Amino acid sequence: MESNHGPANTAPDLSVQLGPLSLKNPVMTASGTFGYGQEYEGLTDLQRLGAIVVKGISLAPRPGNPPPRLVETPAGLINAIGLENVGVDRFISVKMPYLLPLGVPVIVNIFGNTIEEYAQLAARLNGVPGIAAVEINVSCPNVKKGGMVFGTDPEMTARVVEAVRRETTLPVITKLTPNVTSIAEIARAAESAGSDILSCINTVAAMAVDIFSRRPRLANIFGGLSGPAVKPIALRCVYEVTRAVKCPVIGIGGIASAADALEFLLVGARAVQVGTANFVDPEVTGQIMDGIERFLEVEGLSAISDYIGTLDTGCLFPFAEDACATMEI
Amino acid sequence: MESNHGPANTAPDLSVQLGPLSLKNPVMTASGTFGYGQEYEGLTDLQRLGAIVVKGISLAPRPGNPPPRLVETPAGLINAIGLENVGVDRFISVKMPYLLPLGVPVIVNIFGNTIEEYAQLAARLNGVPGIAAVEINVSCPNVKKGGMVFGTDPEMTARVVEAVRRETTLPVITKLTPNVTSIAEIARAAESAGSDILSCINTVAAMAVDIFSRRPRLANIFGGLSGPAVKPIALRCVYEVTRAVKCPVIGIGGIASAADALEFLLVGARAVQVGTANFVDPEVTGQIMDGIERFLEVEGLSAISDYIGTLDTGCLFPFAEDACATMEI
Amino acid sequence: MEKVKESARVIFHEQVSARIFLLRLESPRISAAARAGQFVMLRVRRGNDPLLRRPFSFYRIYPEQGEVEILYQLAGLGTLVLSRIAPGSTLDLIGPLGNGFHLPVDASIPLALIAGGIGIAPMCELIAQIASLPGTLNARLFYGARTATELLPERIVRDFGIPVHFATDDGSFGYNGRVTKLFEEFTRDRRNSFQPGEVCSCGPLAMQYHVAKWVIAHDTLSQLSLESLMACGIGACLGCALPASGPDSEPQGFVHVCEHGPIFSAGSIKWNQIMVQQTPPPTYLFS
Amino acid sequence: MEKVKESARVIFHEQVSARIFLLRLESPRISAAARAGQFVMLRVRRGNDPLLRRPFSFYRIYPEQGEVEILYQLAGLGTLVLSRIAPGSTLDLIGPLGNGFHLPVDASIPLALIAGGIGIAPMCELIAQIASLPGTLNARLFYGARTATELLPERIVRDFGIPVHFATDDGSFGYNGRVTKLFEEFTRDRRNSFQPGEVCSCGPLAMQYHVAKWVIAHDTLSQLSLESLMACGIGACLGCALPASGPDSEPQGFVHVCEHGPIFSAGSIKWNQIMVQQTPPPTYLFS
Ligand SMILES: Cc1cc2nc3c(=O)[nH]c(=O)nc-3n(C[C@H](O)[C@H](O)[C@H](O)COP(=O)(O)OP(=O)(O)OC[C@H]3O[C@@H](n4cnc5c(N)ncnc54)[C@H](O)[C@@H]3O)c2cc1C
Ligand SMILES: Cc1cc2nc3c(=O)[nH]c(=O)nc-3n(C[C@H](O)[C@H](O)[C@H](O)COP(=O)(O)OP(=O)(O)OC[C@H]3O[C@@H](n4cnc5c(N)ncnc54)[C@H](O)[C@@H]3O)c2cc1C
Ligand SMILES: Cc1cc2nc3c(=O)[nH]c(=O)nc-3n(C[C@H](O)[C@H](O)[C@H](O)COP(=O)(O)O)c2cc1C
Ligand SMILES: Cc1cc2nc3c(=O)[nH]c(=O)nc-3n(C[C@H](O)[C@H](O)[C@H](O)COP(=O)(O)O)c2cc1C
Ligand code: FES
Ligand code: FES
Repeated sequence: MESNHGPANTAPDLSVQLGPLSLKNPVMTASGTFGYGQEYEGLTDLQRLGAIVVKGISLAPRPGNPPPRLVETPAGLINAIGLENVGVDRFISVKMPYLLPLGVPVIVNIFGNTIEEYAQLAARLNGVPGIAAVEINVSCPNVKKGGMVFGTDPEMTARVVEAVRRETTLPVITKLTPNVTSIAEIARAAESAGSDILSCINTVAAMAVDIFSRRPRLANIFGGLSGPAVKPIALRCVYEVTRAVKCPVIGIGGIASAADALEFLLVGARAVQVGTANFVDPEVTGQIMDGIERFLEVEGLSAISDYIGTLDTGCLFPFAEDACATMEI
Repeated sequence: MESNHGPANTAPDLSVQLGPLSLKNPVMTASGTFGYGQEYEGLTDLQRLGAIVVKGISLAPRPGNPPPRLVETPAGLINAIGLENVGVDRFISVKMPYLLPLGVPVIVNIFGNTIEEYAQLAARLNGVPGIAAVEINVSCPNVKKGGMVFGTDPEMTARVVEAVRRETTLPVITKLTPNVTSIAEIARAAESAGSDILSCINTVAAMAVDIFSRRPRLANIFGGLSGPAVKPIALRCVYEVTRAVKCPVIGIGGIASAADALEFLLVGARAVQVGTANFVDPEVTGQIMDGIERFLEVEGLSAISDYIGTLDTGCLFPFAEDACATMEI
Repeated sequence: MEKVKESARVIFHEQVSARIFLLRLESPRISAAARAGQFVMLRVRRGNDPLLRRPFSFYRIYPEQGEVEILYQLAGLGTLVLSRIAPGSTLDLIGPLGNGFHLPVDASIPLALIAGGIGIAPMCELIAQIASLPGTLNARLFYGARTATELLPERIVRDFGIPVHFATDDGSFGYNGRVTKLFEEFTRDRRNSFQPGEVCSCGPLAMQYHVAKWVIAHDTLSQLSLESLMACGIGACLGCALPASGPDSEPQGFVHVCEHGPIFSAGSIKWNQIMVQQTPPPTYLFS
Repeated sequence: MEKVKESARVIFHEQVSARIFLLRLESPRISAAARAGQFVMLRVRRGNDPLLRRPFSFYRIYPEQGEVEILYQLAGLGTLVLSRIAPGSTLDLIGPLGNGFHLPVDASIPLALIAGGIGIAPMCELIAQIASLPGTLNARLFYGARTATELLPERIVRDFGIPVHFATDDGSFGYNGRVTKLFEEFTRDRRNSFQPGEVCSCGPLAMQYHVAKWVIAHDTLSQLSLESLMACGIGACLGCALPASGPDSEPQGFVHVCEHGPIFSAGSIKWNQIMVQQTPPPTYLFS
């Protein structure tokens, strides 16, 4: 179908600015769902991506949880990968050489079990060519605080962010967990501690069991729910966070189409990450970019930035200003 | 298909005991999804139900939120009904006369905006014939605490429960919200305050927007997500709660089949409530009872109580005790 | 009569225009009790995608044959899935639901029927029932859509057996403009000598609003079939509310379309309190 | 070669036994590159129900015709939905994926093929490829299932062109007992003079464990096609892990079935660290 609005021959401007981070378009891949990029070679146009967020990286390699690690649920996926990864050194020596020549901003998702680990990771990644930002995964247990998850406490979140902030000149993204009473409170703590950008959501704490064997379906018992099932939760989180902070926000959770991505942008996210949907269709990110372009053309907008955050929450009574409207009984 | 286990002619025993509350089977309807019972007349066998939990009741009638009040999502439903109800007086005078002759335990879900309102409701319902228990919906804003939701704070939850406990001799159920950092903490607070039973989960805070009109899809902006999409979250909550308290727990969230119900029972819930699935198929509760019966027969169990809470979370390595198992490299 | 759940066999299923389908179902219990203007909640398929049932009016009711017909337009996932159901399959229905139209005592009162888009669906049965009343039929149908391809084929509409006035927003067929405008102009024109004693209408809320204005201004009896998003269709979820002065017994701010409606008099709805309802997304996108 | 995403037309689709279906797909790019033992990730339909793709091995590969065949057994929602796809439709595939079987240099080495249940699927192509190698074919198929109705029809299996030994757990067809037991007894019996130089097997983990024990005890080459739940099939989600001594380059505790497998040597898997895997629910329930 042809577009019939907007100046001919001028594709809409999809570029977005997230504080210190400039992206050619707002569509990235979400950590843990896109490996280190190379896995998708031949299946999707890597170079078109706004950014690639790689699998969460720790100081030392981690084997991850024993299997089973996955459960499919209605419109969702529970995973308990256990943050298996090659460790920061092999990431830099083995994975970055593939990513660097692509010319796509690489965002490195990092995690640790102590504040020091986060800090050392940030220091190690600082200055590595091709890395555009670090994304702090705070959904990890703090071994020094009885395994309490960093991101469920504003104070601990702030301490992690500060530690990373001190060690890097790269833009710092803090990735928030939805498993909290007030995500706005954690968001404010992360922003105050120096996070340039916030991203949300990580997966929702979940579980599945097998009624026949009477056992959990995941060796780890608990896992994180992702996919279309969580989109309404993610959208609510992004709404709350964008209204709680001034810094830019990246929307994540259940995005599988241009319409989904546009919902997050409408609510106020400046960019989005696509996770589980990559498994379903590796070409989904390209389709989302195409769809956003088409949407802007049809809506007569020349830039995605004109659409971001334009949600109208004022009350709208279409039939109120009229003669008939006075006929209340 | 015929069952081929268990003593012939003896149907399995589905009765369950939840502290002071005895039910002939563990399958109830969830508040707000079954009206006041009569709406389902002719569509399902009301008298078979373990209990009917009626729409949330307040002291005065409430008109509810302006529409739109519903959004369908992938495997889910967001509602923002705004607790529209006829008020406790008309409930007793108009709705109970229909429910009483059914002979099914009626559980009255109650809510208020102050602790006093909860207390008055409990007092008003105490002694009304046919009422088997009250279920406290703590997912309501406390107008005296700046609209903070009672159920997100252990202290406020405890105060509501105590107030209700003081005013009634009926079994008290506290219905927990999943929108908290630690549902176990709230559960312990409710139990300590005198709740006989806990039920969880209420809906998950969610949102939906329309990218074309650029407006929220719900007049209330926010709503609560229910249906199969939330089942993995609900199951995790029930797991946490059953391990945090001693009192019996009712599982709620996304139950749409006997297998779903059995998952909650396996994890440790002593009974379940079925919500959104009633809309999809009004006969679902009967199908769940049939399915549970069949399951028990095939598994060779004579009573559902023998299955409840039998989840085995110990590690199980099927190939570990064997010669081959030593061949690790 | 009581609502029932019934498993209905698809007798035939045909595409009557680009986006409109006609579905005939064997449904003895529901057809025996159904009235014009009532509806069914139909489950388009098992599973979670989509999760909820969808409401559809009766296009025709054949109590003797134990059959009903539904006329529907592709709107989204539910109707798309429905459109692929083959004859011989069964579909799960709950019905008949809602209040339905009240028939006039006599066919000869001047009756205006106004339909917008797929709002034509309940009109056919209504016309058939009125035609069988005593008196000479004096009804006119005003039928509009956005564009010609969204109208039912003319031959089908002519078969309804009453005079039909077509309108399209883009002028591609019949009157060029809104159907309510056509209706206003037609009744205003003395030469047509058509002063409706009652108006029955079905269509999008924006259309119904103009119908309501007209009938209130002209102090005319009205039966408006209104839409709302529905989860249960049976009064249990309270999701399908519209601001209104309720029936006397329910002195609340809202009526429930599935239970108190879908047919309402224009004056019972508080139009000024209606908030924006979702409209189907433009069809050009994300197909 | 590189994996690709391809939209494949269904050429034919037939039910070959109570729960087993044969699906032939036009898939020129994938068939051109596919090897025996590799698999595709197939999307059974658009939408969220089910959400994920499903892995299926190649039953036959016809590179000249640009076609592949998949043999699958009804297990749950995904395969049920798949079983209703009509010829002429298209299905979305990603493949070829995984490592595939390594062919022996010569057809004449004594080769034991062991298949449990739908684990028969990749065997047919493997046999066909081995048959075309130099040397006289000296392979035997040991093929078991829970019960006779879960076996492929005998005429199809006989067409594979090698001696076949059937086993069923309930004795309803062939040997009465586990296929691995049949295999052990057969090889132990000197009169059969069959000492496999290599074992290739595909089936449930519990069967594979017994195969692994045998080949390790007998110091025999082995290629086991293993299963795991998969979300991506391409090494991106890390969901399909099995405890193992990884390839040298990945000194970790787990291998990924989709990437490093699905074919593994028995000795590379740490069997004692495998935790209970889900098995399909009994079919008698909740149909
Ligand atoms: C009492 C009643 C009778 C109806 N009778 C008919 C009929 O006879 N024939 C017919 O074609 N349609 C009828 N409808 C409308 C029909 O129910 C919707 O078109 C259908 O539910 C859309 O389902 P979907 O899954 O295809 O679209 P969805 O994907 O659910 O929705 C597509 C778009 O349509 C909008 N929409 C969905 N449901 C409704 C609704 N109930 N009212 C208004 N907009 C809606 C959504 O907001 C969305 O933008 C009736 C509705 C009601 C309430
Ligand atoms: C590399 C590989 C190749 C395969 N090749 C074939 C083939 O050629 N033919 C064939 O019929 N099947 C094959 N399978 C298995 C097939 O993928 C599953 O049967 C299918 O995914 C089940 O989907 P479903 O939606 O029907 O069942 P679901 O509803 O997803 O599952 C039903 C039951 O099966 C179990 N299950 C689901 N997926 C798997 C799995 N991957 N392994 C073990 N158990 C599982 C579930 O735990 C559940 O209990 C293969 C699997 C792998 C990993
Ligand atoms: C298999 C899998 C692995 C993941 N691994 C990580 C990870 O390493 N670090 C992280 O911050 N998030 C991880 N996530 C969370 C995703 O990045 C994303 O926040 C979440 O899945 C929600 O988005 P989605 O619904 O689009 O998948 C993982 C998700 C999945 C499904
Ligand atoms: C339309 C609707 C109305 C509801 N109203 C109430 C209510 O009044 N009080 C309450 O405690 N829970 C209410 N709930 C929550 C349900 O009782 C239940 O906790 C939740 O929907 C999760 O269960 P489900 O997934 O089976 O629907 C409502 C849910 C829905 C969908
Ligand atoms: S649709 Fe549920 S009350 Fe009307
Ligand atoms: S299935 Fe995703 S890594 Fe193997």
